Formats: sequence, structure tokens, C-alpha cells
Amino acid sequence: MWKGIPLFPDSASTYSDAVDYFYLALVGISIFFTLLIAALVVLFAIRFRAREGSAGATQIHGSHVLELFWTAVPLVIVMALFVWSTKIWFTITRPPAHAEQYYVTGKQWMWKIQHPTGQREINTLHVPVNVPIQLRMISEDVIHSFFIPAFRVKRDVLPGRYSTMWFEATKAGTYHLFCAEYCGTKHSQMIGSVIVMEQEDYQRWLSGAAAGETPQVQGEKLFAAMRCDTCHTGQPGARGPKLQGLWGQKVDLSDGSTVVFNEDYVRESILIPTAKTVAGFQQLMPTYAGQLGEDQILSLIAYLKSLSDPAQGGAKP
Amino acid sequence: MSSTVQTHAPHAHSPHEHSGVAHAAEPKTNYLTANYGWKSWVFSVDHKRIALMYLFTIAFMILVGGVFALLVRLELATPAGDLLQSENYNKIFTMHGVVMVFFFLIPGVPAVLGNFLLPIMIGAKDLAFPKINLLSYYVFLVGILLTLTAAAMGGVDTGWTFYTPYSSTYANSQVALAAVAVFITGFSSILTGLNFVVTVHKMRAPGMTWFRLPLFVWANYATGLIILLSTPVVAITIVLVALERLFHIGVFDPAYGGDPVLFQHMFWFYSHPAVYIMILPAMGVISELIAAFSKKRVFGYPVVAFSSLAIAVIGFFVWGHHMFVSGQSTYAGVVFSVITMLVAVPSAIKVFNWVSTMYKGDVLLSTPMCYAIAFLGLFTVGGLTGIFLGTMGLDIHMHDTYFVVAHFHYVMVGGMVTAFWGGLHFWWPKMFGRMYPEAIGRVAAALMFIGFNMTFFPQFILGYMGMPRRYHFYPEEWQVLNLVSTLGATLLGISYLLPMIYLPWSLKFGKVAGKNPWGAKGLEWEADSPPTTFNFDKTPIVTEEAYAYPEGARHQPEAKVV
Amino acid sequence: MSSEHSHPHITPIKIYLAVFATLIAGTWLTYWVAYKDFGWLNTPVAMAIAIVKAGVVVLYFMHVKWQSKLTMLYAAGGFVWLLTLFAFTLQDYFTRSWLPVYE
Amino acid sequence: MSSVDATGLAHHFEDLEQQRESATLGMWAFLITEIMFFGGLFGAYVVYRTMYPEAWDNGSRELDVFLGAVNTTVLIGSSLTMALAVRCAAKGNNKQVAGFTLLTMVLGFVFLGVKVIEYKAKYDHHLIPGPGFMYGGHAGGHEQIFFALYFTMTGMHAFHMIIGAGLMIWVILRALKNSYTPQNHTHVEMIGLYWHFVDIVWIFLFPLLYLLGRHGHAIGAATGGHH
Repeated sequence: MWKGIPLFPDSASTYSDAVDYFYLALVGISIFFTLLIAALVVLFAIRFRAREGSAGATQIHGSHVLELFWTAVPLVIVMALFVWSTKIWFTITRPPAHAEQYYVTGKQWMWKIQHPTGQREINTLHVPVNVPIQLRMISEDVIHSFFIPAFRVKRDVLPGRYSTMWFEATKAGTYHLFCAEYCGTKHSQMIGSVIVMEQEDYQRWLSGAAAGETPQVQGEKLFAAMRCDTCHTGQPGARGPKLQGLWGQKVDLSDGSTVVFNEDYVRESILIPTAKTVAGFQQLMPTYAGQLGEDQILSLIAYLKSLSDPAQGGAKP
Repeated sequence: MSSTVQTHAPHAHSPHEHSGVAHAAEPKTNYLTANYGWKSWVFSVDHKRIALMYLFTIAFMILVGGVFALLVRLELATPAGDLLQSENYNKIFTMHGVVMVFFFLIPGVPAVLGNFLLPIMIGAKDLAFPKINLLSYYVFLVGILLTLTAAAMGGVDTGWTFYTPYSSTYANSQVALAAVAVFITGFSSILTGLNFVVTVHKMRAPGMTWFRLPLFVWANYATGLIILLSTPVVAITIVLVALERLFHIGVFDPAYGGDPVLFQHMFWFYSHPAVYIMILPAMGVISELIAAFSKKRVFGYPVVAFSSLAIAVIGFFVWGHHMFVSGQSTYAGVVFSVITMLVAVPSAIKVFNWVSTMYKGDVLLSTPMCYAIAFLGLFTVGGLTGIFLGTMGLDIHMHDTYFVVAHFHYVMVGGMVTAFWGGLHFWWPKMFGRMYPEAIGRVAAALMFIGFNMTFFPQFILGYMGMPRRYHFYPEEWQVLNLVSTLGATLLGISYLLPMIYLPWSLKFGKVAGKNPWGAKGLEWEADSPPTTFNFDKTPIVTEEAYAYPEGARHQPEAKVV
Repeated sequence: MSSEHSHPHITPIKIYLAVFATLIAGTWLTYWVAYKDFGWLNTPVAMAIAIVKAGVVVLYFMHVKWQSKLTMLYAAGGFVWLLTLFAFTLQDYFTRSWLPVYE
Repeated sequence: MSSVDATGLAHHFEDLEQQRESATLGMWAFLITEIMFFGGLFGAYVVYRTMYPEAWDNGSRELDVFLGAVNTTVLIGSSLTMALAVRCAAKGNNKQVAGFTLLTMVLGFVFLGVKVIEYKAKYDHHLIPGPGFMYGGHAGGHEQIFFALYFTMTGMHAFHMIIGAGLMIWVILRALKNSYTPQNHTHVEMIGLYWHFVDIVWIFLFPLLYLLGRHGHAIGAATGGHH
């Protein structure tokens, strides 16, 4: 009868088995304690049931030893579980170096995805197997959540702030992609598929899909089109700070504090330039709020990043 | 307690006074017959009458919330959205959550059973502030009317959590009105909590020391503290959402730098402790039931009492476990996770102590005890699955799936609602002076247990497979489990309707109950059934600890009949 | 249950005037120091003055100095609990750049 | 029901002392909820101030610090008159209760009047959050959050004052009927506690909103960043 009725999800990422082992261990512990409680309750309810000729209740006020015992045992168990699961958390949330960078924009009610090689997709994500992939995600409106059950991973996609997640698929196949944070009317239709392909299939798919420009190239063009380069010339004495070699560095601000030059700082500076001014510069930059969409800002970020990546011809930090 | 031990249930028409001297049968007025007319009810400041007004209001809201639940389950019987449109489905699950959380789970045990029993259990004539008690009822009523108005004017579709910026900027429904309704209902809750806390501090009868208090009183006291400290925070949060919607005076809109995660912090600062507002009084009920039907003092009484306070205090510092994947810092996640693990311990302690109370008792499986035993099973599962969700590594996968839905229904419905029914049956003869029909009571309890597990157990499996909550459509391969759940929900609905029929029936046709039909310990069983307006003829003087059952205490033969 | 005070406390008028003078002095002191540059200390100084002012109001105007221990506990409890709300919320905001999920 | 005897003892209390202590404890329990209510706003304030310190400094320099200080003085004065009203009630001096309470009310309305002047100035400077908000010639900066909090915090505070003033009318009426005795004047005490609490909120609001961010600027400079 149960044939064909799934009871357990696919396990298809490098860390999904670790999550499953932990889950099954917890299931085991839960079954043990539930059966223990149930058995004792049933036993006592029968053995000590009120009936003719029973001896009546024996008044026992308590037992310090027992109280200590059933305080200590759960405490030890939950602390062990805490340590175990927190280790899994760090595995899942710390991307390996040089993971491939994909960009995801969520909006009511679709996922827009851009590959590092420039291909764009909606509600479908093609990825190669055995390659670590990092998603940088932002929402254009409300909070969404990017959830791939088969990989045991999800992360909220926030408006106004970048979030990120990573995975490495281990098995080719097609898997569910859900929005897990309630986002309005068609929340349950903000779904799609993650298609994991063998390397060669993925390359074939890439060449078949309309490649378009890579995010860096798009960003570079935008940089020129929005006239960013008139101030950020990269030359000494320019009106705007030099952006080459800046990625991931600490930047001194005019009020004496510092900020890390990262995605969130770049996005804030484009949209609300008055928020933080780099030390030694005047606040002259106009806001680009309303002129640039989240996709375009992501492209600019990709471009600015490449300016600090020697491998892509950028300056060394 | 102040009286000699009663070794047999007194006959209904010859109530034994404290001295044990029988008086001649004379019709004595009680709080129900003290005066008549609708004015004597709607302006009543008697805690017992207010409790009954709460009971009928809440019963109505259970039906409203139940209809919404039924619609949700019916829709989910098939993977396609064939019964409702998505926007209506979203409004229905929102209304189900809002109605059940704010108008049943939170006020259910405290405002009905607590209001009725707390003053009697400590030997007081009333709560410390009877007029405020009445005010809290009317504030509650206004909250209900506004919520129903919001529903009638098009409904709300934000989910009961009102997450920004969806609620503050994007939702196209009656969010502001619903927010005002929730805000007002919060005040009702605050007034009740305040009343309980002051009453327990200041109104205890002579001799009623803290360690002679019934555990139900301890639990309600702890609940009162949580209400005082947490509810105002959600009130101001809701005000901020409403201001943002109505006047654009907002602090959560990301368009100018607002942080939606801050809303989540402020919301869960209340709403996680609110879970304990719902479950702690229920745990208090269970302590009373198990003691009474095992004829024993609750095993480890001080430990159980303090575990209520421990849950209340620790429960404040775990709210971030709702936000592991929401963009909160990893450091904060680790802190919240470890404290979440800690709060599991006092809950476990309580369960072990309850089970031990049955050991060598005189266990009578009457209807309330059946509910209590069902509670032990369901709450154990609910509590254990809470550990799954409190661990960070696993919660990444489980967050916002049906696993969460199943977990909190096991705790809330399997826990709080089960205890509510158990307590209502247990104290029904005290409240109305009539016994409910025992046989059908047990059938309803058993049906509830089966229906409940059938409804919610499949949802654990669905959740681990990744079915997100609040989904109108879902992949076809999950239909069978959803169908089982819907069938179970039907059984569960029937099991809840049964007492709603036979309990009112018993008001007229039930066997007349004496002062103490269960032969139970506790001041409430020394008051008349139903009690007089001021509960006791003279203020009782307490000389014993709670649950002072004698060695060899046994249930009376007539209690065992049926 | 009964506390040590069976009669309402009547505070000497001198105390009230002294409290009033303290509060006025505190107000203009905090106004004055706000324009001095103490670096990061400006906020702590302003808060310290405000806490002293609030404390004086609670103790004397609100009579907590003469109330039962229970009332003192409740009065203090509210403020302490508020600090826990701040602490546990801010631990998120202050640590978002720690253990970054970025590389 | 809820019968009250000649000394003011309600039916469900044993004696006046129990009644008084219950009222005091209940009022403090209520004030705890008020602390947490405003606390949520203060929490939001702290979070955003750490996120956007510059916007916060800019915002605070838009407020009229002189009016703020004057208002603080007025409110402290009203706290004194309220304390004196309670003191007179404890002595059973009903006339003075009415007088001091009236004075408290008047000072309260002075405060609210000054607040209206301040709000009007913000309106003229386009500092009301919403579509028309402009700071330094720009729309949509983080200063908007500062002003949203400014209006919510001071608005909630003013709302509490209005409620307090309403309650005072009732106290005055009862005092004129000679209702208060040394044994039974709980109403005045409770409203006193409430009013002092409102005062405490302002004691924190004043430096947090008006003062922080002024260091390094000339004393009394009313506007900093506004162009």
C-alpha cells in the first residue's frame, strides 16, 4: 500500500546525510522516551487502578535522587544534541572558498537566477553535480525563503540586505525548490526545480541556453552607463574613492568609524549615499534609488568584486 | 484542607460543613441563583460569572476557529487548489491562527478555569480587582468583535505572525484593523495576568503559604508574570505595524533602511513566551488531575512548582530559535539554541514527576484522567519534537515546514486543548453542580486521541520531506499523507463537538453533584457545588499542604460506577 | 501579608523640594554636557544622569523607598527585564559581522 | 456585588491595609507593562541608532533643544505638584488635593502645547515620515526612521499624558466632594504613580532624542543639518 508514497526525502547534497543521521538519532531518542512514558503510564494505570480491595494510595512525597537523575539525564542529552547540531550548522552555513557565485533575486512570486556565466533563469536552477555553489540572494519586495529540501538547506531572502547559502549537489536529478517564508497570495506557487546535472550535461546546457553577458560584464557596462566612472575614476584626486582592490577591506569613514567594503555596504552606498561617507571625500554622490533594480545592483557588485580579484585582472587588495 | 479528611463523597442535598456537622437540607443560593436577569450577568464582577462569560465566548470562538481549520484541511485533501482561491485560503489559515491563538489558546485555561478557580483555591472571595476582571472580559469581547469585523470586511492574509514588510507595506487586506484587534486583546490578557499575580500575592487565606498552593495556582502565577513582561512588547510592535500601514510612520520598511528582522525579534519576544502562556496553565491543570485521580500528592511538588517558574524565566530567552535562518547572527543563534535546549529540561522534569505521581496511587480512569493521560503522551511527543526544531543544524531544513505545524499542534492542541477539556470535565460539577455523562466522556477522550494523532502525525513526515507551511498547492506525491490528516481532522472535530453537546445537556439532565464528587483535596472541593457568591461562608483557615491525601486513600465506590 | 506600615507615609515637604531641585539641576546639567565632546562617553554620561533622575523619582516621588520589599522587587523587576530585552536583541545586531557567512 | 462600605473597604478584602497593598502592587505590575511597552520603542531606538549613527545625530540636531529642556522642566514641576497632591490626600486635605491636581493638569497641558509647537515646526520642515519626507534636500534617508521613532515615542508619551489628565479631572471632582481620607485615598496615589512614570519616560526621551549628537556643536544651535 505504501509503495509509491514517499515517506523520506531525497538526500542529494554533501551535508544532507549528516542532517539525516542527526535527525534519525533524534527520532530514536524521541521514540525511546515516548515509549518509556507511555509504557509507565499504561503500567501504572493498570497495576494501580482503583478497584475493590485495592490497598489505596501510598503517599510518596518525592525523591531527591530521582529528581537529580531526571534533571541530569535530559540535560546531558540535550547538551550533546546541541553540540552535534551546531557543528552541522557551521558545515551548512560556511561556504567553501571559491564556490561558484550564483545570484538570486526573489520577488512576488518568482525566483530570478543568474549564473556566473551569464545565463538567466526563472524558477529553475541548473547546477552541475559535485561543484560547490554559493547563492547570493536578495528580495525586491517581501521576505522570501529559498528552500531545497533534498539538500536540507534553506535561507531567508530579505529585502534590503544580502543573504547567502551554499550547497554541493551529489546526485543528478530534479528536486523541489520552494519559497518557505509566507510571501502573499501565490506563496505556494513560488516554486520551481533545481536540476542537478553531470558536468558534461551542464556544459551542454550552458552552451544551449542563451548565454548573455556575465554579471561582471553587465556591471562594467552599467558602471559606465550610470556615469559612475566620472567620479570613481580610480585616479588620485578623483571626486569618488578608488574602487579597485577595495573588496573585503576595511574602509575609514568620515565620522571616524570603519566599515567593511562588502555587498551590503556597496548596495547601501548606491541607494542611500548619505548614510556613510568615506573619509577624505565630500558627500557628492546622488542616490540611484528607483533607477537601479536589485538585479542591476548585483551586477555592479559582481563587477566591483572583479576589480579586486587578481584572477580576473583586478587589483590585489 | 481546613476540614477533616473527607472519606466519602457527601450527598448532594446534605452538604457537610467544615466541622463535619450535617445541616438540614435547605435551598441555599449559589452564584448562579444569587440574582437573575441579564444585568446581573453583564455587570457582574463575580469571578465565577465572568469565568462563565469567558467560557461561552471562547466556546463560540473555538467553533469559529474550528470551521476555519476544517476549511484548511478540506482544501489540503487534494494537491490542487480546487476548493478555495489562494487569497481566500491565505485569509482562512490566518484567521484560524489568529482566532485560535488569541481567543482560545491564550485565554482558554486562565480566563475560564483560572478565573473560576484561582480565588477559590487560595480561599479568597474574589480576585483582587473584580472590576478590572470584568473590564478584561469586555476588552476581550471588543477584540473579538474587531477581529470578526476585519474578517467580514475582507479578512487578513498575513498569517498570525504579521511579518513585515509583507504586513506593513505589501498585504492588501485588513491588516490595520486586525492589528488593532490583537492589540486590544492583549490588554485583556494583561489585565487578567495582573489580577492573578496580585491575587496570589495578597489574597491568600490565613495559613495558605506559597508551598501549600495547588500547582494550578503556581502555574497561573508564573503565567501572569509572563503576560505582564511580554505582552506589552507585542502591543507596541503591533502599533508600529499599524502606524506604518496607516500613516507611513514606520520603522520596518527596508526601502529606507528599516530592518524586518527587528520586527521578528520584537514579535517573538512576546510570541515565544506566549507559548508558555498557553501551556503553563494547562500543565497546572494536569497536576491537579493526576493528583486527584491517583489520590496522591504530586510527586516532587516543589520541583514541579519551581519548574513552572523556571520555564517562565528561561522561556523568555529562547525567542531567537524562530529566526535561525532569518538573517539573525550565528552567534545569537547559538545562544538562543543552547537556552532552548535548557528549557526542555524543566518540561521533562514535569512529565517524569507526573508519571511518578501515578506510581502506587489509586488510579481511576475517569474522563478527566483519560484526558490527562492523553496529555502526557501528546505533550511528550510535542516537547521532544521541539528539540528537533531548537537544534540549529536540523532547523535549517525544518524551519517553516509542516514539521513545525505538527510540533506546535502537538504542544498546543495535544497539550493545552487536551488539558482544557480535562479540566473542564473535572471542575464541571463544581461550576454547575451537575455531573457530565461519564461513558460518552471517555469515548470522546479516546476519539480525540486517535483523531489527533491521525491528523498531526502525518504532518511530521510531510514536514521532513519538505512540505512548507502555509501552502495552498503542494506536490502530488504528498496527497496520501495529507488525506490521512484531513480524515483525522474530521474525527478530531467530532471528538470536540461531543462535549459541546453533552456538557450543556448535563446542565439539565446530569446527576446532581455534591460538594466533592471526586473525593479530591483542595479548597475548591470544600465550597458548595456550585459555590456561593463569596465562595465560602467564612474565610477558611488552611492547616495542610496541598494534596494531603491520607495513606491508603481510595476512590469511592460510587465514583467508579460507569 | 501585612507590611510594616499601617499608615500612609507622609513625606516631609523638604524632601520633595530637594528632589525637585535635583531633577531640575540634572536636566540642565545633561543639557550642558551634551555640547561637550567626551567621545564615546557622551551617551553613557547622558544615560547616567537620566538613570539618577529616574531613580530619585522612583524612590521619593513614587514612595518606593517606603514600600514593602515585594513592591521594590516589582519596581526593579520591570527595569531589569527591559535590559534583558535589549541585551538579547542587541546580541544579534552587534554580532552580525562576527562569524560571517561571507568568505 | 462589589459592595464598598463607608470606609471604602470593598467586600472581598479583609481590611483596608490589604486593599491598599493590593492596589499598590497592582499599580506597579501595571507600570511593569508600561515599562515594557515603551521598552519596545527604546529597543528599536537602540538598534537603529547603532545601525545609523550619522542619521541619528542629524535627526537629533533638527529638534529644538531649548523647547525640549523647557518642557522637561515643566514636566518635572508637574511631578512635584502631583507628589504634593498625594501628600495632601494622605493628610485628608481635599481642597489642596484639588488645587495641586489642577496645577498638575495645567502644567501637563503646557507641556502638550509646547509639543504641538514642535510638531508644527517638523511639519513645516517636511520632517513628517511618509512620501513627503525630506531631509537635507533628499527623500528616503535613514533620518526618516529617526523621525518615525521620534513621533511614535513622543506621541505615545503625549497620549499617556492625555489619559493622565483625564483621570485627574476625576480626582479633582472627588476631592471637591471631600472623598479622600488618610485611610482611603488610593486613587490619588495610583494616579500619582502613573504620572511619575510618564515623567520618567520623558527623563529618558529628552537626552536620547534631543541631546545625543550635539557634542561639538554650539550650545543652543537649534538646527544643524537642515538646509
